[in-house]
Amino acid sequence: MKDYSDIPGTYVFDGEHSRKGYRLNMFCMSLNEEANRELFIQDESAYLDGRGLTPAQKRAVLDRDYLELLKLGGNIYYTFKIAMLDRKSMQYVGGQMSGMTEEAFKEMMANGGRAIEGNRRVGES
Amino acid sequence: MKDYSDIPGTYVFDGEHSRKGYRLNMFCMSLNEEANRELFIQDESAYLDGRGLTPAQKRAVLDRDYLELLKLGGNIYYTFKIAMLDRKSMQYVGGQMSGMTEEAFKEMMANGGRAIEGNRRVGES
Amino acid sequence: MARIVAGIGTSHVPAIGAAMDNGLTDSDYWAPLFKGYGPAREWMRKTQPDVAIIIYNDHASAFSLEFIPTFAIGVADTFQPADEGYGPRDVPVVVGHPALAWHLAENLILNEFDMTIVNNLAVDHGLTVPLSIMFDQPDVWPCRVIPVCVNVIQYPPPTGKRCYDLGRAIARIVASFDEDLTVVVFGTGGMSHQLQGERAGVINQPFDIDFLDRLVSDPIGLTERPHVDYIREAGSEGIELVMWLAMRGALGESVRQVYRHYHVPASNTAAGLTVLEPV
Amino acid sequence: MARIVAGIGTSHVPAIGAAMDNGLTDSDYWAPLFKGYGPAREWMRKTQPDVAIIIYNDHASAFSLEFIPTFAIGVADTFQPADEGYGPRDVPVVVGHPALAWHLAENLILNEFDMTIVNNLAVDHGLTVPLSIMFDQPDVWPCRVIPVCVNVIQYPPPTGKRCYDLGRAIARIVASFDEDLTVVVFGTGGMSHQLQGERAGVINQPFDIDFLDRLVSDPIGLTERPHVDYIREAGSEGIELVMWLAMRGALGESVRQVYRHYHVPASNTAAGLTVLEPV
Ligand SMILES: [Fe+3]
Ligand SMILES: [Fe+3]
Repeated sequence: MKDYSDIPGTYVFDGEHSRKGYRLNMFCMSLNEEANRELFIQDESAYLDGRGLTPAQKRAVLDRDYLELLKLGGNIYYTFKIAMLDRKSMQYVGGQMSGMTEEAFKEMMANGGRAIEGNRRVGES
Repeated sequence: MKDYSDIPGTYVFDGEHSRKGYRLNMFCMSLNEEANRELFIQDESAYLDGRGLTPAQKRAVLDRDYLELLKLGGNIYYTFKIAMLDRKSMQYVGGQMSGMTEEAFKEMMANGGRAIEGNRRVGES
Repeated sequence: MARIVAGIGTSHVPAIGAAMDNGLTDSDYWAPLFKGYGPAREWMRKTQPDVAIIIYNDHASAFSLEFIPTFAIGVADTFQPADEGYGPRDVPVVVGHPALAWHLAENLILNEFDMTIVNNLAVDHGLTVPLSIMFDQPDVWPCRVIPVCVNVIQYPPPTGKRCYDLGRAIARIVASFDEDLTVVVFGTGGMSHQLQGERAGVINQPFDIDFLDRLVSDPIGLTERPHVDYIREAGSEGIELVMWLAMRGALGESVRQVYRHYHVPASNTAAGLTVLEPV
Repeated sequence: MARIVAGIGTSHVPAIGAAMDNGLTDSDYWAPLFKGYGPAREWMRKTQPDVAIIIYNDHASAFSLEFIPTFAIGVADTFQPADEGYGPRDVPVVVGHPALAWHLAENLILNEFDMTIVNNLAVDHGLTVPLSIMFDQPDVWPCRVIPVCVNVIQYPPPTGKRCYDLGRAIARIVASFDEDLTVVVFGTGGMSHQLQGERAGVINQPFDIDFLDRLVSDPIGLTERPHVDYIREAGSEGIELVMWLAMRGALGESVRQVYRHYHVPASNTAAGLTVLEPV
C-alpha cells in the first residue's frame, strides 16, 4: 500500500510500474526515430515482435487501447508517441482513457477541466 | 590556479581538461566496439578524420604519444584503449609517459612503485 | 561576477509551442493565453539576460528508461531540438555556456549534489517551449542556455525541498563565477494537469493560485509538500511544479512578483507564468 | 528484513582479472597476491550472502563523456560484462535484484540522493574483478548483485563524506526492505596508484596502511579528507578510495576487521583487501 494508492484513475509510474512496462515503453521510445516510425507503420505486428512485449501489451498497442497500456506498465509520455503517429491529440487520448469523446473532453477542458472535487480519493463522493 | 595545480606530472581530468579532450576521448570510446576497432586498424588516419580531433590530437594518436595525448585533453582510461589495440600494457604506457622503458617501469613497480617522497609538489626536493 | 537577476516560472505545454510553430496564436482558442504572455515578453526584452539556466524535464526524448538521471546538467556548446515523435521543432539551436555550466557542475558535485554531467543532450519541449514563450520567434535565441534536467517522469522525482536547495546552491555558485554575466533562472512544467488514466484532465485552480502566491511569500512552506499531495491535488503531471521550487531557491529569501498570468486550458493543462525578481 | 552482514574493500585492477582469466595466478608475479585472497574467499564461502551491493566505478565502458552520472544504480534483471576494448571478460553474467534495487533507488531519491537509475548497464572490471577476487571462478555468481556506479574519472568525484553518507542511507534502506536477505557491501578501487603522466607508478604504502587502519577506527576522520589529498598522496587514480567510504558508511559505527591483505604491485597499483563486519 503506497500513500498514492487511493488516488482514483491514476497510475503512478513508480519502480513496480516501470519494471512491468520497461519493454513496452522502450518500444515506444524507438518511435523517436523517423526510420523506426516508418518500419512500424509498414508492419506494426512484425515491428513489435522480438521486442519483449507481453502478448497483452502487443494487443493493446495494436488496439490503441491507451488505458490498457497504462495498466500494463505504460507511461503516458511513452505511449503518447503511438498517438502522435496516428496524428491523435492528447485530448483524444485523455478522452479515450476516461470514456469520453475527444469533443466532450475538449469541452470539459474549456470549461476549466475535470473538477478536483470528488476526484481526490477513491470512494470520495 | 586550482588546489591540485602544484602536483607534478599529473593531469587532473577536470572540466577544463574534459572540454579540451572531448572529441579525442570520444574517438577512443568508439574503440569499445569490435567493428570500429577493425575499421581503425584498416586505416587509422581515415578513421580519425571527421571526428573533430585537432590536427595535434590526430598526430598524437597516430604517434601513440601518450603523454602528448594527456596534454591535449586525453584521459588515460580512454587513451589506453588505443594501447589495448596495440597489445601494449599499462606498464608500457606508464613507462612511455614517464620516460622509462617498460622493463624499467615494471622493475620500479616490483620494488614498491615510484616513491611518493619528492613527488608531492612541484619543486619539492 | 555573475548574478541572478530574475526567475521565471512557466508551464511548458507542447501545444503552446505547436500553436506558435503553426501560426495559431491569434485563434480564439489561443489568443487569451498569448495575450497574457505579452507583458512578460516585453519585460524580457528589457532585461536582456546573458544566460538562462533552465530547470526543465525531459519527456522520453533525450533520456529513456535505460537511463534516468535525477539531476542532469548540460555542459555542451550547443543543444539540438529533439525529435519527440513527429520531427524536431523548427526553432533555433540552443547555444550553451560551457564555462559556467562546468563551473556549476563541478561545484554542485563538491557541494553534495549528485549531478549527471551531459555533453550530448537533445532538448525537447520542456526546454524549448519556455524559450518560445519568453522570446517569441527570433532567428537565434538571444541568450546562452544552461539546461538543468530534472527527472519528474519516473517516480519519485526529487523532493521539493531538494529542488529548492539545488536552486540555492546554483545561486551561490553563479555568484562565484568570475565573469560579469546576468543570469535568469527558469522553473518550468506544471501547473495542475493530469495526462493519464480515468482522471485525465483534472485541473485545480485554487491549488495553482495558492502555489503562485506562496512561491512569493512562503516558499519554505511549499518545500514541505510531499509528492502525494501534488499528485492528488494537482494531477500526476502537476508534480512538475517541484522544478519551480528550484527556480525560487535561486532567488534568495525575498522576491517581488513582476508579472503573473494564469489561463485554463492549454491543451490538457493549466498554464501559469510568473516573473520574480530578488529584492 | 534484509540486513547488511559485512563490508569488503578491494582493489579492482583489471590485470588481476586477466591473471585469473589466463590461468596465471600461480606465477611468481601473481602468487603472493592470490595467496592472500585465500582466507577472504574462505570467509565468503561461509558467509554466503544473498545479495552483494557493489560500489564501483565504470572506466569508459558503459558510460562515456556523453553522460557522466555521479551516482548510478542498476535496477535491471541482468548485467552483461562490458567490452572494454579487447572483448568482454569470459565471466558469468551478473544477475541483479531489481526489487531491492528499486527499493533502494526510490528511497535514496526521497532521501535527497540524486541517483541515476539505470536499466541497461554493461559492467566492467570495476565490478567483475571484485567478484572474481571474492568468488574465484564459478559457473554462475553465487549471489545477486546490485551495481552502484560512482563517477571517479571525471573530476570531481563525489566527496568522501558524500559517499559515506550514501552508505549510511543504503544501510537504513536495506533494513527497511521486507524480505529476509543477507547483504554484503563492496567498496572497490584504489589503493594508491597513478596511471597517467610523468608521475605514473606512484605508490604510497604508509598512506594505504593508514587508510586501512582508519577505515576501522576513524572513518569519520577519513571523510574529511579533501580530493586534493587523495590525488597528491595516493595518486590521481587513488581517489577511487572514496568508494570504500560508501561501504564503510553502510556498516554502522563500529566494525571488526575479519581479514586484511595488502600487496604491491598488481600491475601499476597497490592492491588492498579488507573484510569488515559490523559489531
Ligand atoms: Fe512537462
Ligand atoms: Fe578503477
